[in-house]
Amino acid sequence: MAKMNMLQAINDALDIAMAENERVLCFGEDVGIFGGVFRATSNLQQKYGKARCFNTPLVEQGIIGFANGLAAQGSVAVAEIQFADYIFPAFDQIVNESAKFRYRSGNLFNVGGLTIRAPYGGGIAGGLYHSQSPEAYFAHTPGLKVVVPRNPHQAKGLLLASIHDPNPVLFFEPKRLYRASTGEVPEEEYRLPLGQAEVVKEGTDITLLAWGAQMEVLTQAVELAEKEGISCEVIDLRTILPWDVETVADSVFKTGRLLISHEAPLTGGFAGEIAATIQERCFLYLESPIARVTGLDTPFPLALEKEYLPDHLKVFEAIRASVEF
Amino acid sequence: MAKMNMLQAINDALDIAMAENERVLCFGEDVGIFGGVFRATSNLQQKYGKARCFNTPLVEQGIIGFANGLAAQGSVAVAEIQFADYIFPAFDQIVNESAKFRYRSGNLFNVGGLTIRAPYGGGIAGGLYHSQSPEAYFAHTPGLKVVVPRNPHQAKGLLLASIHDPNPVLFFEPKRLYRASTGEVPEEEYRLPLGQAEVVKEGTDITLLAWGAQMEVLTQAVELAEKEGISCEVIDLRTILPWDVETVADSVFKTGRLLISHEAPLTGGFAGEIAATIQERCFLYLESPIARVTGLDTPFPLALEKEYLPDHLKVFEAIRASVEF
Amino acid sequence: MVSKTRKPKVVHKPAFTDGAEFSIATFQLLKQDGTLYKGAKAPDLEKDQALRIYRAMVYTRVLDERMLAAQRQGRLSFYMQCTGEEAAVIGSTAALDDADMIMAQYREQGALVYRGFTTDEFMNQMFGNEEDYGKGRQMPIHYGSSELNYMTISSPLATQIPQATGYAYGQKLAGEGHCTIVYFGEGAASEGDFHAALNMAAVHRVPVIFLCRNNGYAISTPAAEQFAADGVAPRAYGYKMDVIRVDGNDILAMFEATRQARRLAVEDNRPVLIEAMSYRLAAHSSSDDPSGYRSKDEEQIWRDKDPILRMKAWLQAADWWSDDDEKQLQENYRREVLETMKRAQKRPPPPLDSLVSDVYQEVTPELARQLDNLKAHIRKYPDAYPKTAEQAKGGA
Amino acid sequence: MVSKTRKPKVVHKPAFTDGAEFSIATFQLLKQDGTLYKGAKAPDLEKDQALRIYRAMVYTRVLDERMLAAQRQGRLSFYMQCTGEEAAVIGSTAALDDADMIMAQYREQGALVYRGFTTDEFMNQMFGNEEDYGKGRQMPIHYGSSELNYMTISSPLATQIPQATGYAYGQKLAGEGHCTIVYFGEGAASEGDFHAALNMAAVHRVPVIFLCRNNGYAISTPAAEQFAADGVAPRAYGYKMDVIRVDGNDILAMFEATRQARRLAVEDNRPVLIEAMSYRLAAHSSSDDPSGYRSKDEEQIWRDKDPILRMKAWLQAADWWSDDDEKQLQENYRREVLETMKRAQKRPPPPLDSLVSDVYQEVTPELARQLDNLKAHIRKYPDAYPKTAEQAKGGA
Ligand SMILES: Cc1ncc(C[n+]2csc(CCOP(=O)(O)OP(=O)(O)O)c2C)c(N)n1
Ligand SMILES: Cc1ncc(C[n+]2csc(CCOP(=O)(O)OP(=O)(O)O)c2C)c(N)n1
Ligand SMILES: [Mg+2]
Ligand SMILES: [Mg+2]
Repeated sequence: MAKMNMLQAINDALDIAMAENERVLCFGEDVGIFGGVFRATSNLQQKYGKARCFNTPLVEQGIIGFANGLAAQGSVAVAEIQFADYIFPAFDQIVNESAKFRYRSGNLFNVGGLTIRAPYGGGIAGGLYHSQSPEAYFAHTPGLKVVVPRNPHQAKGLLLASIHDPNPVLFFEPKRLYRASTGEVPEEEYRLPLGQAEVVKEGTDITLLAWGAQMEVLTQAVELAEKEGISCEVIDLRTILPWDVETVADSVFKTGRLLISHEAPLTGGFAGEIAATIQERCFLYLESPIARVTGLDTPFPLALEKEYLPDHLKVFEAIRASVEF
Repeated sequence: MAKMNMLQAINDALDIAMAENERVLCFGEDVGIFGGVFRATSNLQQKYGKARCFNTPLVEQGIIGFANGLAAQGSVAVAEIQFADYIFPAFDQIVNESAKFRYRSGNLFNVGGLTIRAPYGGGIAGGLYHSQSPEAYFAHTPGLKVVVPRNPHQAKGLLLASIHDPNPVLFFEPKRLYRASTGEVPEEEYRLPLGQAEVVKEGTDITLLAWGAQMEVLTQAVELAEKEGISCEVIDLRTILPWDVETVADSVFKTGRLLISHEAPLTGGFAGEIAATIQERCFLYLESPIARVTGLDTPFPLALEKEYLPDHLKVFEAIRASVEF
Repeated sequence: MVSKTRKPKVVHKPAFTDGAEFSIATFQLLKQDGTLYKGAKAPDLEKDQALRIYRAMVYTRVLDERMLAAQRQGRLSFYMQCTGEEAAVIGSTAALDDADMIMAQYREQGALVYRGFTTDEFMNQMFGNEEDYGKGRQMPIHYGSSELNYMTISSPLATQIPQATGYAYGQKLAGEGHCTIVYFGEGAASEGDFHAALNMAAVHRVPVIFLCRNNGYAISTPAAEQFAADGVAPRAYGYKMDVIRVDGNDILAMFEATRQARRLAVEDNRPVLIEAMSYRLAAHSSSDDPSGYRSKDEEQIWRDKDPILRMKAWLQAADWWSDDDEKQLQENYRREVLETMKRAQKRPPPPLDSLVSDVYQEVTPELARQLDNLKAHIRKYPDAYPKTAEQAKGGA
Repeated sequence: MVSKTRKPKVVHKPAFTDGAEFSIATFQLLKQDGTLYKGAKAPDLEKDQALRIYRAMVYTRVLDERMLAAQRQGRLSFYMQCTGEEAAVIGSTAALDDADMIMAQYREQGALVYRGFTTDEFMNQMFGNEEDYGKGRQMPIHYGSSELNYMTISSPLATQIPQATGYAYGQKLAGEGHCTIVYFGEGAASEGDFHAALNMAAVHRVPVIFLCRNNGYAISTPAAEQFAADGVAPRAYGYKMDVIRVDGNDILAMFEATRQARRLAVEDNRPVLIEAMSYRLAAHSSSDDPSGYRSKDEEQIWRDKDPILRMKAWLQAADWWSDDDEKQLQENYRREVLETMKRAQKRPPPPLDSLVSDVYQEVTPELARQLDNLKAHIRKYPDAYPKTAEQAKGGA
């Protein structure tokens, strides 16, 4: 075990993957000698050479198009998009190509070797274009997997699993935790399962569900709630697509209440999908409406970021409202 | 009144808009002399000249980028994307630019004059790439309006309203109805309201909600259901974003049951958002889980399209299940 | 940043240029009458390979004619012809190694024919039956073959171009001396993906051949409304990429240019852009009618440059081909196509389970659930789903 | 389709070219010592305008220095300097009509300075206070001014390039003789949007000037890893667009080239690409440290080409400027910037209601509901939201 922050854990995962298999390549804007604007790919070019870790021209649609071809060829492509806000020029290559490559060819070809990493989320005074949480845009796309880690330990294990997964994976990294979140991380290789949520805390009165940086917010809200005697069960969804309905439903069968929280705007956010599914699965068990605590239905602001964000106080209030319903 | 099919109604709306205001421009791939691959822009170049109705090079991101600039300049830009499946290369220009133009500039600039038309949907043996229903991808984007008409009368009135609306509007046209759907359409200009759902049939046992081509499917299902004595209230959502929560909620307060149907895949589809909102608004009134009848969580198939689609029989079965819950 | 190797020229009077003076010549070898231009040298082309090429061209023409007819008869939902562009496609493919990867747009069935895709394989795809490799998921003509190194066609235009750059980068690292050829139309070259692909290929020195079929139209849009420049070739200058423009109806020139391009790509890691100048003699697709946007006269000019007749004249001049051979070949192909079509049409559709397979490598629990529900539904209404009612019976 | 006007040249031996022979010369007028190159002719530049330009350059430099310092002191979250590129930006803007539209990337504050954006206006944006036109929604340096025809900056790179083509198309139809200039970096020129923009502008003959600031780097990525070609200029050939390469540190050359480009654009509807060769002397942004990817020596080469010193030498040679003037100006600007900054920092943030306005032209019922809920929440926890607690009190 070693103490690492999330960036170090990610760098470590990439290092292990590249050491183990020479077909693993890491590339993107500024990921070469510079190690990426957040330094997630530090030292990889130095260690594995320019052919395996390199800068690309500044063109996201090209990066992912290139990565799709590389993965189809049998390489293991780990492409970085500098900010999740800049993934949209590659939307066609991801949604029409990566996601449908295997299906449309009847499994003659596939891009299972593809992993796309991108820092996402707010809380860093980034305004509209350095704060977005675009997971829901991709979660409507069969064929993709979408993964979000909450801390360094999860980041390493989930990233290694994503790189090895035989399907294209979008790996969104909560950038406000890059340096803020630290913890013990095993030095050797390990993989955490994709498609499985994790119950990080058991409780009986209400189920709280989130992913990524929002897990920290839940934890703070739980502190407030438990002071008032509300027992919370807390789940980290971890994989947004395909998501683990069973674990969530089992919890709601038990608690009778569900709150889902994410930073992205309310309308069309992934909490909607979860609420729709769970109200159907657990209809007779629900003691109050499923609550969503999310960003506002606006672009991401700057000066009033604090007001915009679904912070622990908003979550706490929603917990109370749900329990008192 | 004149009998028109949906293409004629759309063409008529464009013609009226161009005649009335010389700043209205129509452009896209093959929309010039040819009138578009579906002929929605027939004769517009002949009537209004090459400067106002023209072919663009084959580049969707350029078409919408160009349209954004044109709208910012004060023109009224009506851009066609040849198939909704090909809108994704323009995703960045739509989601990061059109949607956020006004907000990010504090209303110094806006692209309210922009309307994007695109044929969407299945049922024409189009397979993966001529069948998609991408409305949910855009419905997660504050700043956009998303509109879908169900018949020629609606198409003309909603398209004229979209063109005049001071916000960017995505107008998805159900292409399988282009020629199949005909009806009486007023010859003069008229506009139907955006953001308002329409109760197209009143009933007491269950609310059925859809939009576009799926409205026809609902109608067929209702026939079966009413034969069994189930009274259905049928709502056409018409505007997907921002959507009319009140009309839907009011109906569900009355019927106690809701079924939503769309062609797009289940997970992350817009039915999820509606179900999540309505379970919260109408929690104590719901007599059965909100049902979603949608496409499968796969890319759009071809040979087994019939099996894939949420047809009237699947809707009917879901009605029955809801009522018998 | 100013390049360090070459001192930039400097001027003190402003001079604008649009590059028009750098007009790109068209490489031609073979005249329409089957003789070579003065000073032209035919490539080394053995009789066997020449006939393999020619047969592929004729087969492609026959297939196109028959399938369009089948579409007109309502037997097939959709078709796209290669007519007029057979030399551009087959001449280039023939100059490659069969292990090189082909990433095509959709009008390159000739490349598959040359590589040995069987009539059965064509038909299974077009009829989307249970033997279609693509499991009946894509529209007709979206072929693919892993065995023949032919990437399954994808409808969104130009997406395969940066993919080809990536694929070829992988080939370069693998070091087995293979390259990728990527085909696309002059219309598709307007997409952003084209720009990304060429730039990345040049920067990373990738063994890829970009083959632009400039056939004058993108559906109804003439090339003059697609770009102001003299074709697509001058774009290569913008990426410092080797480029050659070729008479796309000249089988010998296409073969020779591609052969040399392949050498540049594989031996020197220099990507190459080839612009094949030709014409789409048929409609864009079976859904299109070109009479609204171009003249019969214009079409006739190009009919007179038919690439198949041109090659035939050359073969006959070399005494490698006779009118009898021709008649025989045409008849055989027509018969083969018709008979195979009939068989393929009768094959059952892909299995119901194929609705949810290949979305992920493994069927997810949620998809298994959706399939189960579907089967139960079909069992309830077997008459409504005649294709799959029988199979649904097998269900839980 | 082969162009009908010019018979294409034909060759019978395959010839590949990468266009390297068509290297593009750099237009220069002014030497670093303030004298003109032999044969160079200074543009018509009245003393008034020359000083307006010079003052804008100096102001920009002062602003950049002060604001970077403010960022280092923690007063500001983020900053981006234009240092080294003042002539490229201001020289080109100065050659336009003030009614022409400017669509910039982010490093073109000099254009705003030249047009008369006040120190207050700069500060209000950077501190995102209640007087920021952008209502505190974007990061510092995302300026915009409808009055000065300067489109609000958007962070996603290159999106403004096709928008400029569209904007200029609208200007052409309006027929008032205006054009659009669009600025972007050599890095952003790799985006697909760049390709679309140039192609569409050339096809539709749009009055737009594409101004590429080639400053050698995109963050850490040197131009040599961005493209293999000799800069961005040769791409214009691919679209048949007029192009000129200019010494970006030469204020006179930038002014003259842009003046002529504007004439081509407005009078002949010929879009023009200008590549301004310069260097990003500062870090990419306040978050960047270039020492990891480039050498001090390289930086020094360019520091010696400082565009402001060069213009100053020219002004002094013309006796339009003295060392005293300089001292005075610098002092005034420093004081103005510091004092204005202090005031701007103290202004309150934008109102709570601005969280939901401007998403649509009118606030939707759903957004009104979300705002009401938010206000109620803030009233419950006023201490947690100190910026807006007071305003929330006013709520329902
Ligand atoms: C991204 C995208 N946009 C639009 C289309 C619709 N479309 C299909 S083919 C075509 C024209 C292509 O022309 P070109 O590339 O010149 O190829 P050609 O048909 O002439 O062989 C268009 C617009 C598409 N398939 N994909
Ligand atoms: C679409 C997109 N991708 C990535 C970024 C992140 N980014 C911001 S500036 C920059 C480099 C831009 O370089 P260049 O265009 O040369 O301009 P310069 O900074 O040199 O003026 C990058 C990669 C972005 N803002 N937008
Ligand atoms: Mg073409
Ligand atoms: Mg740069």
